[in-house]
Amino acid sequence: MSLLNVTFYFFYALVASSALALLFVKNIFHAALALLSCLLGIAALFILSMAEFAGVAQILLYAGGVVILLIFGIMLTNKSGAQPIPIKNTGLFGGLLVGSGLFFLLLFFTSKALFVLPANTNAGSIEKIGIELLTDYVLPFEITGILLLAVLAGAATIAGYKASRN
Amino acid sequence: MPIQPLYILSALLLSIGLVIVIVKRNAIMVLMGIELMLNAANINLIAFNQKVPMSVDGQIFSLFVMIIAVCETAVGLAIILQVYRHYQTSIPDEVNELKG
Amino acid sequence: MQGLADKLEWIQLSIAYAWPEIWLCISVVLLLFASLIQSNQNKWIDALALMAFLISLLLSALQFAESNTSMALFNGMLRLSDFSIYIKVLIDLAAVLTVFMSYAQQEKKGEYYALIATATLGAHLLCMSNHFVMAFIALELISLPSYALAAFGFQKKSMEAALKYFLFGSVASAIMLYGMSLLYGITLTLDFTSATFQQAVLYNQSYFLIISVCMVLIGFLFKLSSAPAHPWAPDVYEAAPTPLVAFFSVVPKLAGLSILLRFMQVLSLNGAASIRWYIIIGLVAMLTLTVGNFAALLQKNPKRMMAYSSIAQTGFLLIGVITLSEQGLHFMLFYATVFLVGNYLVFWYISFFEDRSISAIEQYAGTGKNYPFASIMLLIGLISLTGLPPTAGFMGKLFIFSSLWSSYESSEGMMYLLVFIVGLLNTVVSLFFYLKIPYQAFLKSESQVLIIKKSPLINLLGFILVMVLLGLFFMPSGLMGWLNRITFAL
Amino acid sequence: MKQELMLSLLLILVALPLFSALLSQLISEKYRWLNPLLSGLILLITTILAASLVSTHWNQPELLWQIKWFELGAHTMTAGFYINNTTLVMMLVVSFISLMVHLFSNGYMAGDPFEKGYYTMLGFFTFCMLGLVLADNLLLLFVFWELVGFSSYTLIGHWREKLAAAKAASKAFIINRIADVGFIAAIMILYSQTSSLSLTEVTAVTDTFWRNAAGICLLIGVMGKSAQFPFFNWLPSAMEGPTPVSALIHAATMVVAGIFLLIRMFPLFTVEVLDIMVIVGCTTALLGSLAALQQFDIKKILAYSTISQLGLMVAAVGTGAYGVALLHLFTHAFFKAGLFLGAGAIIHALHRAQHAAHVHFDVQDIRHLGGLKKVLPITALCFIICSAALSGFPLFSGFQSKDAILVSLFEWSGNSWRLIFAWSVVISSATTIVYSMRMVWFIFFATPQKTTQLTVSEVPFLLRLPLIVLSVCSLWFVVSFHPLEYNGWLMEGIVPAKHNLFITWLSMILVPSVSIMAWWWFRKRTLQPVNHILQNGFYLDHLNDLILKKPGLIVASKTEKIDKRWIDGSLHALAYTQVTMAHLLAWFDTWIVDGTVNGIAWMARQTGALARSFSGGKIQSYIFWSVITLIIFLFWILF
Amino acid sequence: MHAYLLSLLLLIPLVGALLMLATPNVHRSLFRWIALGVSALQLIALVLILSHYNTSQAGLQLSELRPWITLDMGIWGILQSNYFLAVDGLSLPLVALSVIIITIAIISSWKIEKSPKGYFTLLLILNAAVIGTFCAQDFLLFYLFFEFMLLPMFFLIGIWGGARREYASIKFFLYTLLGSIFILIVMIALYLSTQSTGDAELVIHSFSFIDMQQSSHIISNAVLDPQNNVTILGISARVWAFMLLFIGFGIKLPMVPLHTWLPDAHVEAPTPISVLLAALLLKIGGYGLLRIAYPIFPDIALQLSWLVALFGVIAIIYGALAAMASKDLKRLIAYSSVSHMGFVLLGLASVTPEGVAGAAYQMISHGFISAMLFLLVGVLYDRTHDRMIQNYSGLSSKMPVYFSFTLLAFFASLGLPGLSGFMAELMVFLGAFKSGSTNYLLHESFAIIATLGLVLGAAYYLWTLQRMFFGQYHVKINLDNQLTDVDFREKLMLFPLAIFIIVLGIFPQLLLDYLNPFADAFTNTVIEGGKTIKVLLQK
Repeated sequence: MSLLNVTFYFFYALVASSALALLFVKNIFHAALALLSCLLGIAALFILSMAEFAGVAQILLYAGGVVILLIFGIMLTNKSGAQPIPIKNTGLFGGLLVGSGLFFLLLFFTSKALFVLPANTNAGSIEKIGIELLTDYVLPFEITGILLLAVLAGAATIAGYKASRN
Repeated sequence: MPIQPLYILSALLLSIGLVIVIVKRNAIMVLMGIELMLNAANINLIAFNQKVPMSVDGQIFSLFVMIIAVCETAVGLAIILQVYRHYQTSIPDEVNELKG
Repeated sequence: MQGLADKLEWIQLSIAYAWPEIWLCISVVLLLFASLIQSNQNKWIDALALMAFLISLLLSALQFAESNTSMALFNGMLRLSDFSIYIKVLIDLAAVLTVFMSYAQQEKKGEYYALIATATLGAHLLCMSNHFVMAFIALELISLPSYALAAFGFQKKSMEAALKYFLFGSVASAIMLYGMSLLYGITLTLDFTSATFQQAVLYNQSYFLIISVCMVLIGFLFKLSSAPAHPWAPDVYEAAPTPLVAFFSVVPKLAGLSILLRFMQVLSLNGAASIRWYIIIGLVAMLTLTVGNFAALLQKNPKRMMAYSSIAQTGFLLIGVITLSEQGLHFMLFYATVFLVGNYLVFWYISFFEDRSISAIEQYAGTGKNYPFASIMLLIGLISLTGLPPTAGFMGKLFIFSSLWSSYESSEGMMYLLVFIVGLLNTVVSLFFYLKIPYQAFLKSESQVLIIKKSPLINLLGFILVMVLLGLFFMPSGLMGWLNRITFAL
Repeated sequence: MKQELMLSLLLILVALPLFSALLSQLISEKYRWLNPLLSGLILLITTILAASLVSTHWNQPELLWQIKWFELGAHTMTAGFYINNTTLVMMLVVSFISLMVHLFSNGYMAGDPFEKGYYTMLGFFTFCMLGLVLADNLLLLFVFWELVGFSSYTLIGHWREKLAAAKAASKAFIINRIADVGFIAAIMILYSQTSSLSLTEVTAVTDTFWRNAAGICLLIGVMGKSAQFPFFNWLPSAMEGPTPVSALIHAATMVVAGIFLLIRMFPLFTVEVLDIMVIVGCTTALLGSLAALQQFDIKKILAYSTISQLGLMVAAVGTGAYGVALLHLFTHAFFKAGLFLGAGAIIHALHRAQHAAHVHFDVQDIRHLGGLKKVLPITALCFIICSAALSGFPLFSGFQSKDAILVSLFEWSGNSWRLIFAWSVVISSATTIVYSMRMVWFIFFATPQKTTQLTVSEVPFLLRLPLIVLSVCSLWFVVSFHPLEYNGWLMEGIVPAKHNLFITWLSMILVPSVSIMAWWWFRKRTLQPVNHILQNGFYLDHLNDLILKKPGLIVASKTEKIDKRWIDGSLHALAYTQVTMAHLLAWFDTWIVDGTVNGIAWMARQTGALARSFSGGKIQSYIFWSVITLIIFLFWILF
Repeated sequence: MHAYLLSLLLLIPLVGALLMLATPNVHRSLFRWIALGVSALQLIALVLILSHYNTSQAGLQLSELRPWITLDMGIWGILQSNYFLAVDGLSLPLVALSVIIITIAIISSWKIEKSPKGYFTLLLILNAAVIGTFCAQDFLLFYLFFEFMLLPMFFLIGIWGGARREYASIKFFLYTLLGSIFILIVMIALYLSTQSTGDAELVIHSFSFIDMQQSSHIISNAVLDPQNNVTILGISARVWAFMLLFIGFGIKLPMVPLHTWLPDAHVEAPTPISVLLAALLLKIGGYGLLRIAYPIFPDIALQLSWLVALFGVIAIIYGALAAMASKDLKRLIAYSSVSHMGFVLLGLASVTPEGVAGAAYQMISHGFISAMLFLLVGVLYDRTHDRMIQNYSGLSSKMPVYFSFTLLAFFASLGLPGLSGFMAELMVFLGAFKSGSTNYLLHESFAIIATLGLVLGAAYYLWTLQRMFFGQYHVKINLDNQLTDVDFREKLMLFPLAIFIIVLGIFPQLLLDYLNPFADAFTNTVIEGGKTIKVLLQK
């Protein structure tokens, strides 16, 4: 098997295992770490399937931004006593039922035609993404700016709200 | 890279994300579950984008998804903080003021 | 390179047509600035917000006047058609009414209005979007501010409501996103109104397509708060401040409805699709109607009751989507307008009574005598939602049922008849709970002393809304004439 | 010209009693004493008018005068007068008897608190009776028929405080109403067959089935009004009303309206219906006379005697000789009214005496009376003359008409099974003689029982005058100058009956002998009740209650229950189902949605979570349930 | 000139209501006088209408047609509904009845203390709605007025009613709303399958009754087109439509299984309201059947006439029996109304000129009789607040004038000839019996069993009279002192009704001038309509 396949399946296994770990971990910090490893694995998969920019963006945004935010969240909300309270499950059976049902549904009905790969999978380039972003996708691009501005302002007001004693 | 395994991975991630959201008794964990589900979608987008190498729609869409994911996490955490301040717990199920 | 020039030129052209949206972005920024320098009791922010939304209303209305052709903007991202303009006008109207209602909102007025502006912007974009990316971002543009707004009550239960709304919303959008990625896999294009998409769907009438479409639908149905994705609504409506509840119960619904309609039109490939989508939407509509009506029977809190009633009304709006004929959609738009006016009137007076510390339905006892004018207006609003004659609600229901009957007549599908009967029976059941408040108000004598606060302004606006309701009953052809000019070309 | 005059006279004649009724309503309290005089005067004018009309128009061709009343469908209903000899006779009888009763009640009802109402209804009754007699079509006749029933209701219930009177009045009206169902059925049949209701055309029904049906229905209607066998129990209880009322209504006029109707509609009846008529007539005659034997109240005796005489008349019409029936009707009116007014005079006199002596006993019970001959000489004489006429003594009008009936009956039976009915009539006329002798003996000639303590004085002249006139009219010359010849002026006008000298002579001998035997029998006896069945009029009242009233009430209360329990119940159930549906949904919401469904294996460990998760607001279970519905939905569609 | 008279009749009460709302609450007695003024004006308008209406000419007169809604419905053609008011032989007497009864109701509600302003406004709105229902010739307009009655009635019973008023008003509201939903279904199905005289390709869907009655106006492949007999769940659509209309209007005219709202509504409603309810609202059921159900579905009507008659006869017997068992006087009268309305059904089902004229006559006469009966109960209830029959006896000596009025009303109600009740019942009997031999719709036995109703009627009325008015005077101790005889105001109400009852009993031609043309036209349309549709089916 070529080196490429080996790395692909290595990261594939990494992502799958860390996702499953996330399901069974008891300690919230370990969960955060598992999530981090899963996201990094996914970034690697992106790069392997010729979406380098997406992979880098994944590392920056997800691994850098979201996981850090989550860890801040954990620290802020879990400080009752020294060690963090263990995560308990509720209605495990129901959740598993739903998950497996969905998984089965998604797999059972896929047709082969979906997965045929074209012959020449030459590398798409970042330069093409740049052009596309500012021609076809210019509206979503600008609107996301507004979204970020308004939503984060909103989040800030909620988070920083101290019940003004009036 | 072969799309079939990637598709299976994304389906797996989606299911696991959903299970986490439903099962876990900690709001932050639920957020993580949501992140997983969003990533599952991203994998799918990138994988299927390989079928049309000339266009990069899939990748751009996944970029936007990432940005939205960040916003969601921000808002989610803000709310969870406030809930924590009021209820002194982040276990969603104990938050049951509204009934009926 | 040549393509690049065309695209840039296309963008310049479409900016001219996107003025309402651009104005909304500017107003978001303006309001955020205002929130920085606001002190507590200053009315100028209300005025600013009101001015912002009025101008956006004006701009979209102007758009309606000039062009009646539908044109793609921003390289196929959006499609500006009469239908979307009309929906935008309704959304702006709703926003203006919300501003009127939120004079009582004390804290954080700047951010409050900024978030509402963002949500309105998102609604504008959603009802015009042609492209999955655009649809997803517009949807998030509505949802995320709404999660934040839900928390604007700043009490314990509004935080809880926000959390519920957020969790439910994000899961729904995640599933929708996954559905979109599957559709991308099948059709390899994200612009669902394009020919390639339709070609691919035509050849792919498989179960897999059904699964992916249903997952996408979950997202839209969440926005519409219709049956499978409705549990969040009662809690959020109960906890959030009333002006916002009114806003939530109308604006996301209209936007979700338009995107759902557009999506269904594409999927039906004007009749060619072998999968009969109207059965799925029919089942959803029936489920929504039954859940909405029956659950509302037991509610003690008027806002919670109104939540279930707005779920039930969504059921009727979905009927418009089932018929999918030109005329059926015109009637749906008529019904949507009447629903908007009726809903705002009722919420208007629920907040009116809330100021006078009347929050549970039992506490409405005796208000008929103490606030005769207000309770009569509330009564007319509730009658319009039930659909009794003197109000436009009846005309709306009459049109909806006749469009159902005509489509049953033309296509002999049993589903239309089933929905027809379920709809009628629910009208009777809906009477049970719509009459709860007037029953308490008029037939019961008051249990606790009611503080009498005169408020001519509120009554004036309530009176205008009632006049609109009665006017629409006696002269529906005015509005219908306007609606009939709308075309639904994709 | 003669027609116009005739018409206007008729109109005045009919309108006068109505005028007297209105007048007595309008007279103010101050002139109360004027009321009886005025109404008496008006009635006198009516009678004179009637007599003049009869004399001028006797044996003239029929006169028919109609105006349009209202149009219905394709047919126009008319209202008007139809005069022939029968109507003239009836008109004379009605106005004359009404005059007599008015004069009598002038004294009898003096001082009664509701006197005004009494005279109004009396006037109204006479107006309706005249209208009934003169009506030209069946519908108008039915209208007056019911109005007569209504006025008898008000008059029986005249003394409002007496609950028994009210009960008797409503019983009378209801039983009449039951019979009138037959009359309406007859009207419906005739209308649907001949699509017109005027008396001349209505008898031209061709279809035999419908003709029989109409005949029988009409007969049922008549049996109700003229107190024939199954429906006669209202007449004895109608005696609760004032005596002059019984004299007018329950002796002379209203009860004979049925007979008049039979005579008027005679061409309609087929042979079978006529036979039934005879059977009904004879049974009523027999039962009536037998019951009269055992009664102790004067008015009850007279009531049962009226019933038996009516039975005779119906039998007479049944035999085909309707002229004879009319003759008997004519004569019976006079002597029966005389008897009733006589009884009234006795009761009045004894009441006055009782007031003076402050002694109280039931005045109408013949066991308490006796020896009034000496005290009330003139009343006694008149009473004896009338009862002689009733029992059919020769030289009295009763003999001639009863003899005519016997002759026609024997003609009709013609030695077949019908003879039984002829002989039953003979027996009933024999018993008539017995009970009238019993009555006369115990009132006048027997040793005085309770009347000794009273000083009874003769009734004032105004009460005695009608008595005298009526007793004079019950002599033989009213029918014809030859005492044994019944084809007098009246029979010539209608249809002269055949003669059978043997029967006439037979009855000539029989009647006095039977009366002497009765006289001898009663000299020694004192009265004891002998037979209960006869005493209570064959328990018809109880039967009536048993068959009609009680089950009616039971069924009625059942319907009330049905209403309350079933229909309302089902409605409440419907309402409850809606509410239960809502509860179910809410229960479904709280139990299933919130308690996440755990596998049985996990149930034990999870109970803690399950208990705590009952809270309504559980977010994750919301998400769970939405997704599970989606999946179930997809499974359902795909498989 | 007479083009606007009917709208005038409708506008006066609405303007009055607005005026009422405008006047401040301070001078309370003013409202009564405004209401009385309005009804006086209406009486004048009625006189004008009567003068303009010529009885010889059958069909719709004084008609006003103004376009109201014209809606282009794309491929489904144009929806056309116009403000079409007109009066014919049936509507005019009913309108006259309504105006008179409303005037009397206003006089009888002279002593209402509880917020008279709201009371009289609702009364005037109800007034406009009732008259509108009788004049509307356009199904949508009819339905508007039909539903417009619901709310005022709901509040009138609910707020000013007796002890269990909430239960009664909700029950009334739900029953009638359920009925109106059935009618709504048929209205939608009907207007989508009838076209006015538009040419073939431009189909104008019209709501007017005239278009709906002509079978030529049915759109060819519509659901209700007899030719392509669409069947839903096995039964043909036209039968479904007729049955739904029959049930819808059956609830309003209380047909037996659907009547349980009437006794409660009557017992709990205040006197003037139960007068209006009994005299006018029950007639709308009968009017609906006569105006809509029979002429529009003649073939089905002829087919199911026996069923209608059967329900009629059941109503007659059941109503009488239930009345016999009721202890409350008002409940007794309510059940007697059920029994009287049974006659309307029987007369209607016979489809003979006499029967139909009888049914219409019965509606008018029952209007006056039931109004008088309820007023009489009101007189008693105002004095003693007790309606139980056994609490009174021997009233005739204490209240003689009241006794004479009750005597007249009771005997009119049980059908004594010479009063209007008998005349109507007679016509119904003649019509029902004759239909057995002319158009073979009803068997003769229906009429015979119906006559039983007369006997039962006599039984329970006389029994009540006997218990309440005859015998020794004794009343439950605490009720004794207020029993005064009828005062001037009550006489003012009772006297005209008594006059009407007697006049309609003696001179029926006054009313039959109006009803006969309608009855003949009605029977022709139904019989001929049935024939043409049968011919269509054979083709």
